[in-house]
Amino acid sequence: MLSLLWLVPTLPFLGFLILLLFGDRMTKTLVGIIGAGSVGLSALLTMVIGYQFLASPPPDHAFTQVLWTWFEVGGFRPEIAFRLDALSLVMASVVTFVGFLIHLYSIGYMHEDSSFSRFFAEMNLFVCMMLVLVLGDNLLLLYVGWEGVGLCSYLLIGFWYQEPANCTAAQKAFIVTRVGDTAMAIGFFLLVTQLGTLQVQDLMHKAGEMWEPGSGMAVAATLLLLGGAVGKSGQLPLQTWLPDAMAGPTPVSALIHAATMVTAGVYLIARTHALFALAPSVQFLVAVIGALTLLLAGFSALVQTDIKRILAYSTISQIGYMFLALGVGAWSAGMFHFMTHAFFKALLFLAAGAVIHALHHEQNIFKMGGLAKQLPVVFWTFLIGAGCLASIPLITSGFYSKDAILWYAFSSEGGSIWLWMAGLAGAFFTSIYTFRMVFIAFLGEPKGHIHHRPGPVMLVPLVVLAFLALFSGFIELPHNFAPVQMFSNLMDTVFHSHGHSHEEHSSAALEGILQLTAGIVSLIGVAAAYFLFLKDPSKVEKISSTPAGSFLQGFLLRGWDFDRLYDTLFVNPLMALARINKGDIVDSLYNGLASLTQMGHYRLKWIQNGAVRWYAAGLALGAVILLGVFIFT
Amino acid sequence: MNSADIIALLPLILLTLATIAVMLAISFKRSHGLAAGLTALGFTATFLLLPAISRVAPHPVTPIYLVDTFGLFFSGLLLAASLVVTLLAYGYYETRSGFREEFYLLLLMSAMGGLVLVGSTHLVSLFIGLELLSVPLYTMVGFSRTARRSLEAALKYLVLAGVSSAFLLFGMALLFAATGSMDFSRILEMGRSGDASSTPLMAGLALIGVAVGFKLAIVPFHLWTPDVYEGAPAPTTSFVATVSKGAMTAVLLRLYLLAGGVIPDSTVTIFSILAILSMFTGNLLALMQNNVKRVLAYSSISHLGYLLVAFLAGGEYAVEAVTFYLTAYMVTSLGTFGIIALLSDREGEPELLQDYSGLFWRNPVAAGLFSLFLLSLAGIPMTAGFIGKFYLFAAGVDHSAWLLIGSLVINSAIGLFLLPPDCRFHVCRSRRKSHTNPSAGKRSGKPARADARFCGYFLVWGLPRVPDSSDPQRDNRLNSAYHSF
Amino acid sequence: MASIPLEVSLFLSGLLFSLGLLGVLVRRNILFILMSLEIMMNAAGLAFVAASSHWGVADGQVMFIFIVTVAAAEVSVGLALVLQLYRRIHTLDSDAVSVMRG
Amino acid sequence: MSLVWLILIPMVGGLVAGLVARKNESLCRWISLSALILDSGIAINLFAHHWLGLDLPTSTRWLVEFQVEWIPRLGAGIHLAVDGLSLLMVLLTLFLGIIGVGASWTEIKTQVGFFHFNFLWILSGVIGVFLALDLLLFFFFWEVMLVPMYFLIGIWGHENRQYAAVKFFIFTQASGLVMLLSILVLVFTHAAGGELTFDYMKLLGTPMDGTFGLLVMLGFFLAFTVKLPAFPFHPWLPDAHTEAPTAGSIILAGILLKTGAYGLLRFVVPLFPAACQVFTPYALFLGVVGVLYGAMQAFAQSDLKRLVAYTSVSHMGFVLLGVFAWNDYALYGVVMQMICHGFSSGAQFMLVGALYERVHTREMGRMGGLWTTAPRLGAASMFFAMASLGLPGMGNFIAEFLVLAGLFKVSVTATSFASLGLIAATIYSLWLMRGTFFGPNDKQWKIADLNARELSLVAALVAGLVFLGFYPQPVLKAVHPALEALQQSTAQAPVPVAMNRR
Repeated sequence: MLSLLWLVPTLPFLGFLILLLFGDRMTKTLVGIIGAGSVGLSALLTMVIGYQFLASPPPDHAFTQVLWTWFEVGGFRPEIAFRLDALSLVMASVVTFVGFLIHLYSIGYMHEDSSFSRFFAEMNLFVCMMLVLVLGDNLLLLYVGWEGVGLCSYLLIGFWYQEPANCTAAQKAFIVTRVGDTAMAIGFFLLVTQLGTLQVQDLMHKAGEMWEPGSGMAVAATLLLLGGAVGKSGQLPLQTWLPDAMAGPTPVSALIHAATMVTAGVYLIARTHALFALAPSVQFLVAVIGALTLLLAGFSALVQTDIKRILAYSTISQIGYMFLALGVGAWSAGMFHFMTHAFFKALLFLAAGAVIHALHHEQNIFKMGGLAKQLPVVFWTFLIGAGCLASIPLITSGFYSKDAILWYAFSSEGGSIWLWMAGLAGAFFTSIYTFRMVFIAFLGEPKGHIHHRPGPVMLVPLVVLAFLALFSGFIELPHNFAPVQMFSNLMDTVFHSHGHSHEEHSSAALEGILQLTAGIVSLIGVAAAYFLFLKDPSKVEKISSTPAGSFLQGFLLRGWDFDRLYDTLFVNPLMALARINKGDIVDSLYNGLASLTQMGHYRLKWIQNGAVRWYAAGLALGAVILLGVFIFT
Repeated sequence: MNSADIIALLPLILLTLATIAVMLAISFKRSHGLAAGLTALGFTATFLLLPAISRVAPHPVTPIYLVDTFGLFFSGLLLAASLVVTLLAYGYYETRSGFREEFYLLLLMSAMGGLVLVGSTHLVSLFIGLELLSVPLYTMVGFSRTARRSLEAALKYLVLAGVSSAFLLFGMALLFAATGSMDFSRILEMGRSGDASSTPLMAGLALIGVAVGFKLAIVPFHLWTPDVYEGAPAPTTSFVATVSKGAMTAVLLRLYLLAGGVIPDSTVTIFSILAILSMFTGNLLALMQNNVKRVLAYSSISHLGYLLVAFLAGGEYAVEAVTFYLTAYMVTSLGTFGIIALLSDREGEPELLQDYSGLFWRNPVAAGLFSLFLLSLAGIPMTAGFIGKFYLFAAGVDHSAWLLIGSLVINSAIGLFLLPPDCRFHVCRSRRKSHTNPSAGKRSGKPARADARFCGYFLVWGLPRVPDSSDPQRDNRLNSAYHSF
Repeated sequence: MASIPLEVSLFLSGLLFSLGLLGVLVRRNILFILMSLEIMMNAAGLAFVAASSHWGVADGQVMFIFIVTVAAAEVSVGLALVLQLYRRIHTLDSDAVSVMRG
Repeated sequence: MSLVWLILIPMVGGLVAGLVARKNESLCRWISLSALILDSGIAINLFAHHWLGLDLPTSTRWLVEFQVEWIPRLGAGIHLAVDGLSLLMVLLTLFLGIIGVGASWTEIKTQVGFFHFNFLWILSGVIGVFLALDLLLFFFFWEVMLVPMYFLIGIWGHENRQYAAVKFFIFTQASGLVMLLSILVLVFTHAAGGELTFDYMKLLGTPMDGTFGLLVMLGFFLAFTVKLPAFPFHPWLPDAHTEAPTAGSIILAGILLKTGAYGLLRFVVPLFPAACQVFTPYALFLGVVGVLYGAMQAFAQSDLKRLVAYTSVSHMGFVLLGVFAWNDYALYGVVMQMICHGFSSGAQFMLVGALYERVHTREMGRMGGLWTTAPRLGAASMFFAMASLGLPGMGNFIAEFLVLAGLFKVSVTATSFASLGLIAATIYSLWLMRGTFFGPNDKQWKIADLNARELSLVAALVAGLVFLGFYPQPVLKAVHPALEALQQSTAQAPVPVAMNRR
């Protein structure tokens, strides 16, 4: 059954081809069936393969299927090959399963849209590219998936291309991620020239042999790979594109900018963990970036008014947690948080989508209100998602995954008290802005009226995701709770000894205390949100009306003004220079040359004035010159 | 005057007979066709006899005139050119009224002057040949008496040619005074061995240089060229551009060979400066010209500059380069002026570039050939002009005359500016008629077209063949040149 | 009588030659230009005769005869042209004869 | 003998097409198309022989060789030979020629005969350039392909065609003359040592070192970088492209630029290894500046064709970098770039031409939001815009990857700056799409979508690019012996520092 692995990415690709070629001639239902069906089948196939992989794991827990040799130049021989191991299995199953739910959901969501088939074609292409990224055996194939995913995000953000703002957002997303991709490409060149291969496994093996830990090469390679990861996952330097990416339809935001694509960076670091282990300083940098980003995004999310932008900033913040986990060496904890985050963030987006759909594209939370009674199912599922996001202790999966990360941030030898403090503060802000959103949007007095209620095809995915969000946490319980660590055991088959070696020196009690503090902090956050935004919102207005308050609010609203920074530093000067030089200075150089010759012509023309005597004078002058030269030399 | 002398002098004798025949024909019954026919017959007969004469070559007829393969090759060249000019003249004057037959008389005599010049090894024959070539030319230039500009051109040419022949004479006198003899080889020997008193000798050479410069239209002496080319009727211009320059180059080549390919470096420097100047002046002035004949005049100045490069570069390839480049240049000039003659009619000649717009659609053959000739002028491959220029490059590079070669490259680039009239005006324009003389290009004289096609054919074929007349002493009779074309 | 040294006669003919050249450059009337043309020709002739007397060969004199004939031919053609031109532009000023320029 | 046929068939086809056109114009188009198809038949059968390695002598470097005397006096012979590299280039030429004829089926209405005559003679000139191994013959074909191109731009071009045609002609012709000078100097220095010949194989060993050798190399380098076009010599390209008719742009971008690259590969580095070694840093600088300057100019343009033209300048900058990196990764990258750029820029010009036929303007300001009325045209342009920015999955990515990987071994700074070009490529490709297909359709354009003919051409190019993207092995295998031989020829030469850095 494992040999059908190549079919997993090909099914969505077939869906894409069919929709591309015959999409506009098919009825909407047929398009829906093909679109969602292909991803569904792929999800089913992944489940079957996963089951067989878990039931009887192939030798050293990995199965590689080589399709053909891509090309061969000198010693470098990349192959088109798919590799299934625990890490890619988790990623693939999340991508396909959540993708299928979102496709189902978008049948309902995008029903009245005119270019229905184009949407599904691009979504299918995205899923295929994401699977290629995840299953790719060597980094070059990963790069194919990586750029393909970037293209699909560009197409889907700019889906409603009539609106100029969407086009600019799409362009910005593609260009900013492309900056990261270029850094990654340079990293690949370094790896190819130094190690002669990009096949992930023997890349790590060779790196281990040839480079001792902390060597310049290892640091350079990992830094460049980190650049790519940061670009794609919207981390600190290159995070400006993610909030604007909300211009796309909500299912797109759910699938691409919450569950799957933005975590590609996390997957890359996890996949090449041996390289990062070789460069501890870069690994620590990953943690620091994660910490800073989660704080920055957390603050910005506090003041956002658009529901999707709140969720976008919260995604940046949660990925910051994953980076934090990877940075301190807690590989499986990072991946566990990825899984739970994929479920509850997709849930939140879809629920928000249902709300937006119902309020006829109204995204400002202050214009919603009192939706709990009008959309009960949406409210409860949204509440569960919010709970997981705020990591309400014991009942939500978010608690278990975020708590694990906080614990490792504190205890593992890469971690430090400061990282833990940042994580804790982030958790506090997360719960505040999450429940601020819940109270303002769903409770309080109703402002807008509901046009049409979301149909079953939209509600079923919500319920399923809610179920997953709640119960996915129990497969990885902390040590002091119960010996149930199914997820990390699975992950250890990939990450081997690099795993966390924390057991020896810290006791279960310390872990208990930390868990307690994390739980209390999130509850306090919920309470604070209740008092500030539901009981008497006047206090918040008072603060934001003060000049300092309103400046701070504006500053945070614009995402710490990174946009303006980058515009003034890079975009505007480049555009201005291009506009000035539109006429191509080098071209004027040649035109100058041409006019020089013409000027020579007019100067000489003056000599030909037609008079016989002038010509005879020319002759005489010539005679004098010749005589002079002949006689005197 | 034994039989060998007579055979050697046969070309001159035949041409004199032809002149007398044409004179008698005119006196009996004025018929344009007869006069032209007789002239053409005279030229072809002489031309065909040349191979026969070559068997007796080299044969000095009296110390002042030598008939050798070198002289015969160039005579053949000049005769062929004159034949083409006769055909052009016939086509040109067919539509005109007035006294036309005398033109052929002048043409015959002028051609004879050329032949004398080509074979001369003595100062006297040089002078006689030059004057015999020039004096009929004055009247040929002013032949269309009605046109004021033609008279003006004739007068200018007369005065300036007179001044230049005066310089020539005075130079010869000084040479004679210095060396006591008038024979080329003796003068050169005395000059080299240094026993002749140097100042009059050098002064004489300088003054002869002036006359040569005037005839070849090198820079300081070129001022007459554009006005004469523009004023003279098209067949005469083609004659001036080809035969008179060709004859003078032949004399220069003979002097070069007699001097054994060694030129004192002071002359080399001054003449390379003049060559570079003529290249630049010719190309720059031809740039923005609106009158086709003036464009061709200026480009002929630059072409002579290129020719000088071959001389000055010297070396094994020099003679071959000069011969081939001269032939290619003569054919191209005959072609271009032939087209102008072919397109002109009673009212006048198509002088302005606008007259040629849309020509391609009215008279594709003429336009095609005209583009071909202009391409050859610019030295684009697939044309004889390119091979000529290639030889110049080879000669220059062989003797690493970098300055000359550099200016040659720059000027070829400037020369490319000549192309726009070629394309913009008569190929690229749409079909609309040209307003100045609507009939331009409609009428096409059969003989003129025949000759134009001959030049076209020769041009394209010029490319792959390279004449092996690298050494005049070797048997490069006319047919060997033709054989290799 | 003692023979005149060659340099002196060459110098005289040179002087005569440059006088003629000056005449061509300075005079505006075409007839005078033709006349100074003649002077230049004869100066060359003088030089020839002087040289031949110095070298004691007759070539110079023969050459002088050629020069005279050719000069005569030239001037006759010149005068015919001037005649035609006068009929056209009714002036003999050589600067009027400069329609073609540039 | 088949090589001579390769060159003669387009020439003859052109003549026949020109003559027939007076009576029946569509027949003339079919004749020129069939001539090209026949010619590509020969080329493909040659390729099959070579690729399958059937009866071809593996020992010698050339698959097929044809030599005959031309000008014995100068030692110049008609020496045609083909190896993997030139065979691929000939195939590319013929393929894009067919695409060009197909694309100009309805566009050219005036003087169709003379158009096809010129078009086919350019192709035969280009094939001649790829096959010639005698320097004089190479120079002859080099000049021959100029004149018909001059007429092509000058007669069937758009408004400002005269200026563009003359500019194109003077740029290439003048640099060609400089190359002629270098050829002659090379030949005569060789003649001083051995016998006078223009033959490439014999001239390979001539010792050319010191500043003299550098100057002679620069003569060649100038001619090929003007044609490439590299940074300081590029201004003719945008004008030539904007004014040329669609077919002219396709072959100008698709093939004529490649003759410059081919010349660098075949003549400049092998003939002057020492000089190239000294010149490498400057060449790399020119390449990098070319990439960045071309890209920056591209996204400043508002005229569609000028934009695509400047993208070619940027892409060809990579070729220059690859050639002077001169190791196996870079050389394979250069060959791939030559082929894939031929596909992608040829296709982009075809689509821009199709757009011009419908919208009658090249100004992006007056377009916008065309996706709604012409989705297929939009999808095709999107595909080729992505190809031109080097999206993985298309041949261009592999080409740029290999070039930059090869360059990385030579100089890290050059690679990092050149990689900025990848970002700039994204900017201009998206700028192109944003200006034409996305954004509001405020001019209310109602244009016909791609018809069957255009779709088939697009499909062929898409298939070619994706095939090269995912399985370029046949191309790389075909060109392997040729590149090996080229590297050998520089390895043997006495080079102060090891020339090819593995």
